[in-house]
Amino acid sequence: MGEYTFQEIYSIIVMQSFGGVSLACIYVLMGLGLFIVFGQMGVINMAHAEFLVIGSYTMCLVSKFIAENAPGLLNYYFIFAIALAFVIAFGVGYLVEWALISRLYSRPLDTLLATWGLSLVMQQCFRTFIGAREMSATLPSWLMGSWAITDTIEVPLNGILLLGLTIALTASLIIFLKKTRLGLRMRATTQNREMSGALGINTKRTDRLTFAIACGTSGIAGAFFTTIASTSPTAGTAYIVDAYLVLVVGGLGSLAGLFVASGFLALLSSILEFFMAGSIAKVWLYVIIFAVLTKFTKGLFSERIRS
Amino acid sequence: MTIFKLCSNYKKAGRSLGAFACLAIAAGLTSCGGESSTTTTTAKSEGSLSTSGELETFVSASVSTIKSPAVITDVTYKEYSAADYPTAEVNTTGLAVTDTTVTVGQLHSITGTMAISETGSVEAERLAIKQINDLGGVLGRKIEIVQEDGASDWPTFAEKAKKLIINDKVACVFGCWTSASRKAVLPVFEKENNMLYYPTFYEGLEDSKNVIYTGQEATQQIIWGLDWAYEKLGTRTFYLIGSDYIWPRTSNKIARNHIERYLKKKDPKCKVVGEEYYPLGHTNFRSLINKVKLKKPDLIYSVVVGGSNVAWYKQLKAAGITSDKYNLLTISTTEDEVLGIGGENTEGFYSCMKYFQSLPNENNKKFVAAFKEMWGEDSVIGDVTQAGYLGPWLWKYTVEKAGSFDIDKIAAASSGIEFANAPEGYVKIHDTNHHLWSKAKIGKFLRNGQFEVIAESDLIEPNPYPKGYQ
Amino acid sequence: MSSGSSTDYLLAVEDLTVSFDGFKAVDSLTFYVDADELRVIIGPNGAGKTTVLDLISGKTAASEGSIKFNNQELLGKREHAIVRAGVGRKFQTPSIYEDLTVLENLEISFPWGRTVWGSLTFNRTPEISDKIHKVAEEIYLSDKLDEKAELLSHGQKQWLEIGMLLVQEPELMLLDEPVAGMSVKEREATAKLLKKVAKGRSIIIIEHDMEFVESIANRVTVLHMGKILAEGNMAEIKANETVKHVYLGD
Amino acid sequence: MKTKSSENNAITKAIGGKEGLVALVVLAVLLLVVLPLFLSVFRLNLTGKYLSYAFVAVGLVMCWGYGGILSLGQGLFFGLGGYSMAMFLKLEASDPESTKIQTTPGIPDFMDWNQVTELPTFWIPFKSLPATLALVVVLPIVFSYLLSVFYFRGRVGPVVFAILTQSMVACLWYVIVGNQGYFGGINGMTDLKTLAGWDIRTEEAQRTLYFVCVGLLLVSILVCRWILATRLGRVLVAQRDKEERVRFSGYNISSFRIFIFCVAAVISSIGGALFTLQVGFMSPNLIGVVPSIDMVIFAAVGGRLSLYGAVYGTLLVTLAKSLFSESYPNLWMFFYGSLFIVIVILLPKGLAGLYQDYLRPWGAKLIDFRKRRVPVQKETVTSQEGKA
Repeated sequence: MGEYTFQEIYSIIVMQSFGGVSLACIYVLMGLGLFIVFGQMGVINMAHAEFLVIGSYTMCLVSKFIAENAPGLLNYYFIFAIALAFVIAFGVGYLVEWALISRLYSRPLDTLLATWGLSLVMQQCFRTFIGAREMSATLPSWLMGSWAITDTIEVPLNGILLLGLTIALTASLIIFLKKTRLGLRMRATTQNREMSGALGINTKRTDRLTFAIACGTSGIAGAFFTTIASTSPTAGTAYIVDAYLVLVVGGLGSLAGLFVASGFLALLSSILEFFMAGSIAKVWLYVIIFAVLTKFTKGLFSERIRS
Repeated sequence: MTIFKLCSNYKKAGRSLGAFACLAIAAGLTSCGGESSTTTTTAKSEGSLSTSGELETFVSASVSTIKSPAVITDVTYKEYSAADYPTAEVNTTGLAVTDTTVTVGQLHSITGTMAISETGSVEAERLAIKQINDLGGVLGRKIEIVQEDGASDWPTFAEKAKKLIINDKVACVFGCWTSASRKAVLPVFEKENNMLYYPTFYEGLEDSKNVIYTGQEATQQIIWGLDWAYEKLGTRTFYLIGSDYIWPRTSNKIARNHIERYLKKKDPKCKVVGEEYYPLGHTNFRSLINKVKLKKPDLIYSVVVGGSNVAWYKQLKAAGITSDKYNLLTISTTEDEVLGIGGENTEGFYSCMKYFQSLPNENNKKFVAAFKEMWGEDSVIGDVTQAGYLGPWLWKYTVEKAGSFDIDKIAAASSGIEFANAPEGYVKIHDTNHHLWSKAKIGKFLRNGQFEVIAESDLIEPNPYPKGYQ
Repeated sequence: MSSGSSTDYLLAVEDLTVSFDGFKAVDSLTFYVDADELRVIIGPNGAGKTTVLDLISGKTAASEGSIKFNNQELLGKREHAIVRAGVGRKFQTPSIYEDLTVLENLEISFPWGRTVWGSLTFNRTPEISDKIHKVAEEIYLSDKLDEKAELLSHGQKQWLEIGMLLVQEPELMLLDEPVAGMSVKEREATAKLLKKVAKGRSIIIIEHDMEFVESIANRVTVLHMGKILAEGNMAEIKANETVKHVYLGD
Repeated sequence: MKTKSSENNAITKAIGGKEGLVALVVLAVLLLVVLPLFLSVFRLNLTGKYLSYAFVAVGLVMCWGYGGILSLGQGLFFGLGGYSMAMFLKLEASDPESTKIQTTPGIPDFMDWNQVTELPTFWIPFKSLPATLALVVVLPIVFSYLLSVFYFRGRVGPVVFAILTQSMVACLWYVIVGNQGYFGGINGMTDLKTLAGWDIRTEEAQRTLYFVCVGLLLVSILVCRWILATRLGRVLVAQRDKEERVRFSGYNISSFRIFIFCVAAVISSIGGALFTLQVGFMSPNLIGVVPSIDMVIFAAVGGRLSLYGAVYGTLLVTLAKSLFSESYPNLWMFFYGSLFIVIVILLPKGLAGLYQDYLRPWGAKLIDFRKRRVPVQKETVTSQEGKA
């Protein structure tokens, strides 16, 4: 890049790395819900992405509602919308577990099929009840634009928010799993159902809550996505592949793995996308992942357990 | 400066002498005169003429244009009665035509990813058909619709097209949106010999006997728009960005050719500093934006399509690429997309289309009113939607000119068909290909998701196989 | 030390060590098994008995050491390779194909046509069915050949699995608690069976039930915390104080 | 003499007793006699198109149902076959005569639009029909081998592998979309006209192709049944249910998995080629993530352990799909989605399950299967059941 000054290249590198960070955040957010449902419960939820979309729609609709009825609140609705996104996704998740998943724990691959059907139904629901058109949330004014660190380095504000929220969400999730009674119950149940049952843990209920919370988390994640992308009935299909791939690369059931994988994928795609065009970059990203996985078939973070 | 441009325009007009009808030259000359007087050279001062009702006409000699005829032969309200046109005569090929009705097909995606974009066309076509029926239908026959869902899936499009033509024997089909779906059904229409009215602006490189292209082919949208940017925005370096499929790629190919072969002649500084494509539905443009920042183009030329748009504009805004620092000209973002993107993210950029909902002419005001009455107040109307609305009317006029529903007769009669009070203004089917003469317009994105129309061309000749741009 | 050495033992395990993230399940273990020997490994839970079998049969990879079988190194070989070298393995809980009949169970273990192509072209020659019937005889199941394996009693399942090993004609059989959950009669029968099949091959058995051990073992190894505590014939072991303390004691 | 007997043996094995024969005959009669009699060529052609999906479903029954390897990426192999055939047809369709309007006549139109000025080398084999047909079989073998060998050797878990295959098909999609000049991008390869001079768009052609399609389908089903009837079939099921045991019976499981994965791949690829021939074009949307999952659904609806069921499943689902979408364009996704849920919850064994649990006991009263050893409603290798 002869024709550019060091200054320019330096600032591009900074901005590019920040772009990478935000992408990593997105991967993490996509993966968190799966990490619980798939990594912990072993349930393959093909409708996972639709729960993300639920979150996004909640955000959009709330912002639309506020914009029409109480424009004054437009700067603050964000927090409320996120909470609501969690509640709604949680509720739907709870229902789904009760109606569908709970009957299929013994047959993981069947869950895959059923949840695929579910995702189709959910997509059509979005289309029929909310509309086929693209939607997006009007961001609070303080969220738009960028923060110019120097006159050449500009960092997107929503990127910063995304980072903050991701950290917050993950932290609270970890605390929840490690510290609270419910969290303890969950881990116990996922590790040894019979034993936990014997110890008087209501495993049915725990499963239901675990699944619902996972969905809620996805809901929040989805709400965040509105800050950077659009929402449409089929928006989910764009996420599903990457979401699972991140989890697999990380190693199932390893939160640390999820982060490393997210970082790894984000770094990779940022570099690739900078030096080649979009589609081809994507191809190389996948190819590299496949190559890596041939070496680590159990993911980067698979602990060696006694057979 | 002005003088220079004046002469250069004369030269160009002269050059086009051999090529185009004298009408065109006349138009060229007069408009040059008119134009040189209204030219404003500073990059960022477009007069907001649209408020005053009539538009600044910007003429570029790179495209052959004609002025729309002053006197319009309007055929809309001529009465036809089915009795004068016995079914046996008007329908010799066993189409679904009775003494009182004629059945047409409508083939769009109602489900799947494309449903978002195609809804508008469906609604517009239905509006047009309703209006035609209220005026007594076609050759005194009421139009009935068989609708099929392409489900955003190209094989399904082909399958449904076959069904409409073979099983339902429709008299013609209004439908398709993406190039892919058109390419999928094209062989069907050519083999079964039926007529498709295709509403989308598309890449050209095609001119089938069995298709009427009511949207603009690439050159009609691109070349004039680039010249406008060159003159009015004074842009010299261009960054071409598109979704990864044939229309954006072809469009950018034409754009690149125009910049490197024609604009360069005017000003050697003109060059393309980057050209990039991203998969449909791609939502992460951060790397691209950084590359743009590195190259600092005078104009970002965007052919990003569909859902990606939202991410694209939001991330531009977030990265501080706004209209006060950069110029962006798009040929792919209509009112429909802005609805999803949010006006605050696109404000101040430019779009080159042949139709904007805010067009000030009377026909359009009527059309918009009727559309909203039928489909609800909050519905928006984009370029393709309007093009969809043209289809049924053009078909009606063609059938009435041909005095027959037979496909071959229609195909023959199509050339020269006029639709005087089209919302976008006067349009006319070309004599030698199945595309429309139409006017390109430049619209400036407003915060409310509408456009301020700031420039208009004369009728641009459709040229699906542009010489020198291959 | 002698990982390169060649011995006249059938199986020579030397300095075998494996650790699961830090915890050494088997710790620099060294023992030898003669041809035609019937060796019993005993030891309290978590002593690493099963792990030893896992290591020999290639189910688990060792951290260091060497396992020589007929002077060929087994470490690093995949399970199927080790089996083909002549080592058969029976699991703690009977592991057979419930859906298949006894006959098919035995047949599928037959050492011919174990490659893709081989199994495509496999035909049940008279030779094979003779062999199968002979084995069925030995494991007291000749009248149940056409029964589905899932209908067998627990003990019979144990036998069937032993039978599946016999069909493979292994030089060394690794049996993990072959009489677990058997009635007294079945135990005796099994003991008889094992003594019979021990002719012409070596067997390593993990067992808790001391009477059974006494009834069959000609040499006993006591494992404790992944190390060898004592080795010798039953009498010696019984006499051994430490063994009494750590094992028989509790 | 001996070879002859072993051949007979193979055939009888493939047909699989009275019941197998019945199932075969029923399906054959339905596809070869009933449908052609009652369907218009248009519908028949549609059925043919659906049947080319059935190939994939049959492949999935082999590698998922019996081998326990769920692949969410069969579209990849369907695509390999489809595109190989499409590339051949495209080359034939774009002779210098009919492409003289292009800047470079004689190459496919989409290449011309993308400034590709000469035929890429990897296209050259597709100039010859024999080579193409060979590639339809060879390519999937090569790919499925390369894409599975390392993972199976590394003992990847079934779920992980499923997700990997899904990403693989996504990857292929990007390859095609990203290389518009070489593969036609999103639009795919359209306007395919003739196969070695034979116009595939005419009614007779479509009728003929339909019969070819059915013929090949039945053949591949029989081949699969033969495979399952051999010892390999038993090993397959064994390694699905008792991995360890099979290892300790001296089998190298990974090679068996690779083998069955390849088998499934080849069958799918053949289906793809037939699809291209019957539909007249190929597009990346047929080989994306979504269609690949649909194909799994077909197998599941038919019953993942029934080769015949796979065919019925495919026909049922695709039929439902086009019926619903014709009569309720706005609602069919509801029907379609709930269909899966209902099937999975109420009919885990799919249509074949229905047959086993209700039809066969009833049928058994009428006909007496003397040869049968295996109790009803047990899914074992020795009872690949068809539907009556």
